[in-house]
Amino acid sequence: MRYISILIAAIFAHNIALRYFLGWCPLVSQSKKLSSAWGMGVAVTLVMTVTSAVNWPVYNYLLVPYGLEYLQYIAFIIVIASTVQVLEMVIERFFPSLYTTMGVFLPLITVNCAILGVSLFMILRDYTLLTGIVYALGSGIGWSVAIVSLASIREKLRFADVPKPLQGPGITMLIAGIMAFAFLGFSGMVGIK
Amino acid sequence: MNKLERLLSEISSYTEDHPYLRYITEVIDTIRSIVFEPGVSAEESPFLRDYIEIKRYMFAVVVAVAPAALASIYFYGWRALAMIVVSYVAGGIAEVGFTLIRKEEITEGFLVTGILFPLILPPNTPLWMVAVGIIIGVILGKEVFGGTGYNIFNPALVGRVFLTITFPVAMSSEWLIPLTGGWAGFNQFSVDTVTSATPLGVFANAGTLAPLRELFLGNIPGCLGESSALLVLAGGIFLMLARIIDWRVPVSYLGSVFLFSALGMYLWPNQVAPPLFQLLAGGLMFGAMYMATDPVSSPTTKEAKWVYGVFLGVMTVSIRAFSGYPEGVMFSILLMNMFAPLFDEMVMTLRYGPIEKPYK
Amino acid sequence: MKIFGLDLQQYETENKPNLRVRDELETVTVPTKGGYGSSLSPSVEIGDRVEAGEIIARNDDSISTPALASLAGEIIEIVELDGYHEETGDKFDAKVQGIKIKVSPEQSIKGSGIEWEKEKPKNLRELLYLAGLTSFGQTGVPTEFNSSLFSPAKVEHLLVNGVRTEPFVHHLVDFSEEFASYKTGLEILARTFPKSQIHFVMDEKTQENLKELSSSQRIKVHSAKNESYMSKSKMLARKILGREKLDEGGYLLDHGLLALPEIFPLATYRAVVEGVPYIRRRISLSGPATEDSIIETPIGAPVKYAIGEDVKDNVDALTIKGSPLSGQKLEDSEMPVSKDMGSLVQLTKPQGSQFLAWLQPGLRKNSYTNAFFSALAPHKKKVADSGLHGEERPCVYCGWCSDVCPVDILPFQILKTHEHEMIDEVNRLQPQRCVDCGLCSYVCPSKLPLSDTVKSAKQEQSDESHNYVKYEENEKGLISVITEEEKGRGEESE
Amino acid sequence: MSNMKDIYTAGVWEDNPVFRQMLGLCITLAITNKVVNGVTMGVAVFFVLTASAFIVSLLGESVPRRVRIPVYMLVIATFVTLVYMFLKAFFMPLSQALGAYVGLIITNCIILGRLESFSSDNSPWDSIVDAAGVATGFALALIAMSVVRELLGFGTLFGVQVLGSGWTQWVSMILAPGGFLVLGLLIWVQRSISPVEEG
Repeated sequence: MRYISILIAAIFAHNIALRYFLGWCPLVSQSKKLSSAWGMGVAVTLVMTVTSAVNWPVYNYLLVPYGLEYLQYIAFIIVIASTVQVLEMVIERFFPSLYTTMGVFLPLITVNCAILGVSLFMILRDYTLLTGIVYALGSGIGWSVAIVSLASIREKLRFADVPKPLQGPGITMLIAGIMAFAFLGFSGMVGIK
Repeated sequence: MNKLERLLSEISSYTEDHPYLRYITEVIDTIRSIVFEPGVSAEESPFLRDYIEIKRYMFAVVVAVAPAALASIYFYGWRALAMIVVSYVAGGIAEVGFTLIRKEEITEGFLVTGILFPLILPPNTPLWMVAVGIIIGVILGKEVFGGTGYNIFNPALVGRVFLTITFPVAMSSEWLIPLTGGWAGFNQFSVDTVTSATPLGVFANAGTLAPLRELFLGNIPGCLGESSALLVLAGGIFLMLARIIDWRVPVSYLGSVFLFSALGMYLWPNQVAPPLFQLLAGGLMFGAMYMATDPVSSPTTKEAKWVYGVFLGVMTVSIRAFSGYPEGVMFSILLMNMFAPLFDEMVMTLRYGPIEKPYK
Repeated sequence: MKIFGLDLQQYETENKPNLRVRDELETVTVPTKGGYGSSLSPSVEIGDRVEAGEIIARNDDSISTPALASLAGEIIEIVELDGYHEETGDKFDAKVQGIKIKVSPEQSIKGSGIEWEKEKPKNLRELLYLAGLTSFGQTGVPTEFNSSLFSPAKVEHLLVNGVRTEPFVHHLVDFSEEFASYKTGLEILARTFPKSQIHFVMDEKTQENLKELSSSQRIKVHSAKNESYMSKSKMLARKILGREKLDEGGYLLDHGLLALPEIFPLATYRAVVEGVPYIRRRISLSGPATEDSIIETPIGAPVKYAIGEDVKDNVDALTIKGSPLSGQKLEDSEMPVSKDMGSLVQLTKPQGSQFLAWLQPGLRKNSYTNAFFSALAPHKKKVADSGLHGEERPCVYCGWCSDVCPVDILPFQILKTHEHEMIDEVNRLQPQRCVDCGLCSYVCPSKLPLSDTVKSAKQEQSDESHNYVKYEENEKGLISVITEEEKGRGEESE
Repeated sequence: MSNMKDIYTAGVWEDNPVFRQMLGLCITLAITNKVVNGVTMGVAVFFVLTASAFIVSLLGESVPRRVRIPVYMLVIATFVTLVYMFLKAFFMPLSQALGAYVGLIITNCIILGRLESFSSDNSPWDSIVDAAGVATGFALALIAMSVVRELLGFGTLFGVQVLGSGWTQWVSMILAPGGFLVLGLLIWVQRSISPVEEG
């Protein structure tokens, strides 16, 4: 039950994109097309889950015992960069069809702050390994929900007559604002801890 | 009548060439087209056209909510009317101003937003907040997307949710007890009997239920137009019969609320209210009939409408039961507005297959 | 008739229209093309004397059907005619010429009847070709001549479309009077295409006295719902062939179906049994601005003459070729009547602007919605006119256009994607399914040009698709690329 | 010298990282509910960006292409760690307010983007000016956003009551949605003043 509530909380009430503003650079740039939004969403969910599964032991068994917590940023960023590299190679080797649809998004993910953010939140909130992974999975799904719905809205907006200065990023931020309003309805729904 | 028509066209042709007044030509032309339907013949097939048009389409909604609006005056005094007037004036200025700056045609969508917005506000909302809300709703909820027909979200709900989050104290902590008997609110300007919660709030805090009969007839505190489920239902049925709104959305929405609250009541008896109470209390009926059915912001394909309605029900029941807000209708509709294009796209993919080559 | 709850009853006439024959003409201008086929050059010269029914333009190398003189007389002029390929919408772009004949007082018809029961199918087809009848249908009637892109062997189903469900359009055949000849006509067709199944489709209302037809083994009688789009051959073809095939697009004959108009069996009977070639045309004339009638006139008579002086006094009328839901405006009333001109509808134009029209009660029975409060104003006069009743506005996604669409497409989405030139997305939405019923534009509250856009999207798509590039051009004009082998298969053994 | 000025002003206005390039959004959105936070973050990013631009331009071509990004990220992460420790030591409340977002400067694409596109093949002096311009633009964007949000949200600036005590606080402005809306509106304003060129 605890895992389910954390999962739901991470998707809705504590949506990583709409509540904590993470991963917005790719959200703005990759949400022009629905097809690429799906690819990006799947890729981010995957990388987020895998990196938090690696980062947790790295932090708790490598950094904490030697009092090196202040090196967490450096450690995490190395883990993320190498995980993405490994994941890319694995997918290319064993799932070539998946690679053709998703491969292009993987390198973009290294600089996605949502990935680093999830690992940092995981440490800040003292999750166990399993809750950390569930939280990362939920955050990934939540981020995907945001990018996919944003992309479908932007596809519909191609027909709309948006004022010129607002086209593109401007209107995306306003939509995000209204989306964030809607997501506030979930506040207080389920605890994140 | 011919005199009036001639006068309007004279004014219009005068302002057209005037250095300053030419900006308001659009307004004059709009007035002219509202007052006189131009007798234009169809130039391409079909040569027979239905008599329905957007003005009538929108006006039917106003007619349908009129009983609920009158009831709000009866329950809460003439202040309710003042709120409606403020909403129309402030929103109208925002709408016309925006379209004039963008040099576009003024469209009729505001006719509906202007009356629906005050009806989903608490009766004691300060008038300046009504103005702020409708301006935000019209500009950020509609005009930035290009005006009527392009908005992704329901403009009235954008304004309402903005107010709810921005002014939580004013919007959700004090409610008025409606007047009943005799001429009730028709005799006075405002009501000052204050209570702390709506039936849904009472249930969330204390777990007690309001009597269904009162909920149905309207003798309970709540938002202006939401109090009487009976009148809202009547207006909604009229709209469904007139085909202005699609019956699928209200049916699937109300049905799924009924179903999921029955299920939820069985699983979490302390948090989920019983189905009939859920259906009649709060803004559900109003939302299901007038808000969720807004054609622009809801899905257009039939299959997507069913999915949309079912999701709306799930969201509403879970927000009401588990979140910090006692009422979840407006949040869930706004939330599902966000997914409406996705549902439509998925239905199209199922029906016609994926796009072979994505656009460049 | 009812269309998805849309009551178009007021557009129908209860009275049987009179048949009026218009014959007193001084000149006729016979177009060298009518219906399917390329434009022909006259094979006669100015000053020649022609008989009624004599071939005056013919080219067996191009895809075409001969043009026949409709009245006897002297050729006096050869003129260029405008507006013909627009009407048929096909790809034969050449200018159509008109052969002007000065009618002489003595009339006789060239031709004679034959014993059709014993005739070979091939000869019957030749007879139809020479009688000028093979330009009917979407791609012409296949014969051993180049009257169609297809060979006669391709015809598996022959559909005679006797459905008249569109507003204001009458049956051209009076089934109570002409039933015997009509039945014989169908039987001749069964013999002309011996390997194919003949389907005869009628609307529910008029099929009463046709039960006798189904006694014949070769002829299958169907009935269609009284809904406007059911008069479209493509719609009926979906019923006979199954819809999946037709959603792929292409001509009906690609799927083995030859669809012919209601008048065809009767004309066949006249040509084969009575020996009268196809030189006269029946036109249904109706609408609120005129008196309902069926007009029979020689081909080539000016439309103005065919209509006569029937426009009611002091009415500003709009004349439409075809149905008011999918037809075209008649631009020029001097235009000669062509072989395929089936109906003319005269609608009144809206009279001036109306004060607060959108607020007035008065249910229009023909409206898709019920938002008119008719009970409040029973005295309100309801007229069918050609008015738009509103102004163009942005789409509000009401979904009515897809609700009324008989073939499950999303006209509003096609309009939007087409406007923004997203070709792949337009094609994904399958505009080729459209049957041109025009109902989407009819119900649109925003008065958007839906039907027109879907039509042009369909056209653009078919231009790309390979089904439509079966013919090539050479110096003789447009010729078919049917292989000799295919032609050979057209020979049936007796 | 005018060249230097151009590089600098381009970063501040025409190529403003937030309003034009849509970079560094996470931080912009997350911490701008108070002007103090905006200023602090602006200074922190200024420091990290100029310092790492300097180092990277010194490294220049000597770094192999394949490991460039990880090396840059290490450089940035080092400076961010410095900032993080500095804040924790001297400004504890601020450090708590900014939370994990200080760490997220590492993945701030402004910095990486600048290093990648400019500093790696320009002289140290040019790189610092460019970095300073971009960082100033970023800081100004942060301050603009935080001024609007704090003013409406609390009625205050730097914690000082500005709009009078009767001001009804616009709570949504300090929450997530307000951040998005204000950013969207500021983008609208900025792009209306100097429109985006086609192409």
